[in-house]
Amino acid sequence: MSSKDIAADEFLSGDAAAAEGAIAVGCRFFAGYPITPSSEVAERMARRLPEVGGIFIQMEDELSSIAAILGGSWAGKKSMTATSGPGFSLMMENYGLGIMTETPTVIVNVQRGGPSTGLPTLLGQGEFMQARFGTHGSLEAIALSPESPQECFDFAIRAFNLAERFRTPVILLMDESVGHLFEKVRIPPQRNIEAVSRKLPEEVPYPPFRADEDLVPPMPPLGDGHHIHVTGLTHDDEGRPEMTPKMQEELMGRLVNKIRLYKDEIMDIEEDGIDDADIVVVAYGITARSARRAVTLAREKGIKAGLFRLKTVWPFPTERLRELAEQGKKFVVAEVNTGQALIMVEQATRKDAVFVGKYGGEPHKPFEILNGIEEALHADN
Amino acid sequence: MVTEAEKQRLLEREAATIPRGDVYIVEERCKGCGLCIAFCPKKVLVESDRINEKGYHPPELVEKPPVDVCINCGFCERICPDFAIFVKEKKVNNSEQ
Amino acid sequence: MSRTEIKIGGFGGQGVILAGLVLARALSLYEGKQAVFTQEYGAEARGGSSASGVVIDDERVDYPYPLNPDIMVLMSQGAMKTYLPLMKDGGILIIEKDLVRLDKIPESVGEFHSIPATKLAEEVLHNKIVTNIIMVGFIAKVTGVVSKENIKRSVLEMVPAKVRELNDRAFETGYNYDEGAE
Amino acid sequence: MPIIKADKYPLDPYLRTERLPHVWCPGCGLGIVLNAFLRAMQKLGMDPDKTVVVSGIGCTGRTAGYVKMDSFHTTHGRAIPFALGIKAARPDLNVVVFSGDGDLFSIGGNHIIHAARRNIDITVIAVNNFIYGMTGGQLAPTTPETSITTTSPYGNLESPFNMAGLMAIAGASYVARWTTVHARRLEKGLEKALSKRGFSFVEVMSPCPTAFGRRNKMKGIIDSMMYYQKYAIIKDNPNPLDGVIKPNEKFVIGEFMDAEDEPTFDDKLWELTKRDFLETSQADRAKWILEHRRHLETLATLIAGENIAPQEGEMDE
Repeated sequence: MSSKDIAADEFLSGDAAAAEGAIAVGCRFFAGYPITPSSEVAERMARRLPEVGGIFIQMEDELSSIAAILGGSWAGKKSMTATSGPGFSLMMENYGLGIMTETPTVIVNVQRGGPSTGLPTLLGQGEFMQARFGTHGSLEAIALSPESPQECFDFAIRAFNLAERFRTPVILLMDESVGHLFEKVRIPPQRNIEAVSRKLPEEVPYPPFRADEDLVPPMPPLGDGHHIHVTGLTHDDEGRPEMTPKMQEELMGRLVNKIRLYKDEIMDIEEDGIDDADIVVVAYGITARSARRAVTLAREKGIKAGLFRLKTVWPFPTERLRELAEQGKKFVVAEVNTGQALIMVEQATRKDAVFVGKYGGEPHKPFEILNGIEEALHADN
Repeated sequence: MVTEAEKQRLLEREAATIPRGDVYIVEERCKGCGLCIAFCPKKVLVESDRINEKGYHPPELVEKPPVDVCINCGFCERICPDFAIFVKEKKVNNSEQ
Repeated sequence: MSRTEIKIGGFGGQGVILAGLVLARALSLYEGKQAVFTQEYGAEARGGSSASGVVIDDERVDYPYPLNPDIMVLMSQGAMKTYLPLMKDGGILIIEKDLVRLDKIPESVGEFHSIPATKLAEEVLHNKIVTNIIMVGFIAKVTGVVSKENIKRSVLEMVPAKVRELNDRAFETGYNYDEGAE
Repeated sequence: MPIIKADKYPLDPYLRTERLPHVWCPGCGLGIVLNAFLRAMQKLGMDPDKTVVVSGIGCTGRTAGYVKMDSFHTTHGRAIPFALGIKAARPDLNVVVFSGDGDLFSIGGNHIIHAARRNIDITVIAVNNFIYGMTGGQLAPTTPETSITTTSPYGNLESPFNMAGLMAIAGASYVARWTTVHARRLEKGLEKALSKRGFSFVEVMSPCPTAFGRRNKMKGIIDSMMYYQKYAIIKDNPNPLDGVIKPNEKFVIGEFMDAEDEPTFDDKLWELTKRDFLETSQADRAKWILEHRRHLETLATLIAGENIAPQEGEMDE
């Protein structure tokens, strides 16, 4: 019996776990450029991919890294890159190409403090909005935010499955703390890993952008006589450039709706002690772990607080938060930036939230969020 | 050594097999750039008075004697940027010349 | 065991990261605990400040960083200044005897231990690189936070095969160090 | 004898004919380059089903849209890494990058030198028209000194890249430069580039009568094309350092590099996935890697100009 047939426990960093998750779900192509704090993803891939018959390439920069994985994906491989802040900014243009050309791929961003070079080795969560609105134009994004190495592993698998299911790039939005901390990761036997693969067309030639009823087109492989044309220009379902307002409406409508219509299938939220809570703490990534402690401390003090954790940060659970607001609950938002999820929470709940932000460098101490909870308790709204 | 008689025979054979071409055009693709006309080594093409649907003057063959004829060299089809003009070999013999 | 926090502080090159990692790994994989390992380091690859944290719990560890360490291991004067004030009252303090100068053991310290790990590495094992593993052996012995068998397994699995024997001896040197002997 | 009207062109099977006429201006050399490329493919019997064309952005970038093959019109400057991704993942496919000088050497400059250095087995057809055509005639990294463009209205102050020389030095296995006037040699050069294993690069100097010629004393389409006939000198095995192009001076065309076939970057990547290679000793792996890159030796002889004359000793029996 090979080791793949039985579950194995490994003590891994979040970065390494993300790489292992990708390999477990069938990622066989990685192109990346070293950048702290994501380099361990690339290092793990460099060692592991050849062992499983996969290709690792260290590219000359992040612009080429993402271009290469888009090419790798069209060439039929499940493909991934990993980067951090400045590199993520450099990838934004071709992230847009990936959206426009409906190319399944996974982009790992291990967030650090920014803007610019900022805090290369230290925590930030400043790309919450960039993950959603970072590239130009109209789109719906999918981004997952793990809080532990186990989730880095599990969410890497899910990120690929969503990418392949919806034919779109998916962002695994990690942060330095989660990327660098080590914890036990249970790696299930290979047969227990659910791996989704892109739909393939049944006819040859098949137009590369002719969608099924679910709005997702089957993806023709290269070299099989499909003679596909793929362009970043606005195009018809054959891939022919057609730069008209009408085609833009049609194409964007489908690209956006193929995500929006399946929002409930994509969204994954952890609600812990929300039902009876007066105060709801919204957090994601490492901050959720501080928030969980803060909620426990609040409960010990008799304050009914609960944790609303965004395991998927995009699409955003606007409806659910509005429902909770309508029940009269108050909100605290904790994140390592100057207020990004805050904007979404306040828009969803239509009321002010108590914001517990940090500019970056270190995660929240639990008492900092506890203070926020107490402040919310005494606020008027 | 090649004898004079042999030389003559060779020359005759060569004359008999000088390739001749027919010139074809996909007229609606022509943008009237004139490159085929300018670069034809035998100068068999001229701009026509006709205009195609895009408003360009496609080339036509020189008609007025004395003119050279298309030798099927294929340069026009290589220099044409528009996949419009091409030649095909026409087999001829001496008596037709 | 409820939440227990361990902090190991020193300077880059002393191997405090690996020391924390082998400890957390042993607890997590072989002792059935939930354990998180975290690290702090400066920008310099060598010589800057360096620290690792281990948080252990029976249930899922929420906040993963040590807040008030129950066990504090200090291997440099710099680390002493930074981390000693964070120690939990009644906790266990372990120092590198020759590198940490402590005028007076704070009253809040519940238990105090010291070991000249660097000197032992140089004089007994003739290799400074195993200072951290000597320290790991000593931590295991004096705190009892992890069984000897499990921590040794973790150490030997984490080091390259060719230095396994050296690390084994280093571990035993630390584990068997007799504080009272000097 | 009238000109015969046709509704099909011999290369039509390789073209998305429904998209013709193409967007390129009358007299633009791009169609000539595409024509030569398709002829070379035809001559070599290359299977269009197994050939992928990748383009960047710009006039040349539109090429991908006209070939009846799997084709990608990517983002500005990123055709090379996109193509590299395809080739690395599917080494069985022929991957051809068709793009312009600005796309490949300005915004994409970093990628092309690294692709050449790695010796990935792709063919790059770089059309050099001295200008940014699609955006209206701005300065390019190839614009000759003193030329007038919309962003160098007083004459270009910068020195252009010697693209062919740069590629030869960076590590390309095959480098040639031809012009659209040298259509037959261009076709042959492309045949050679396409059949070459490793990174092959063909620079094609091609007129842009609309955005360059007009402002630079080339009165019209024919003038723009005649420039290449007037100034090009064909050389055998030229020194890559002699690939510099100066305004209204003779310039060298020919094959600047033709290194021996050897395992390419994609070959090496796949070799690495083989268990026996992974399990061999590091020393053996190192030996294998080093054995398979002799580019520098070829380059040295080219630069020394000794490549044509037989080396001393070779004459002896």
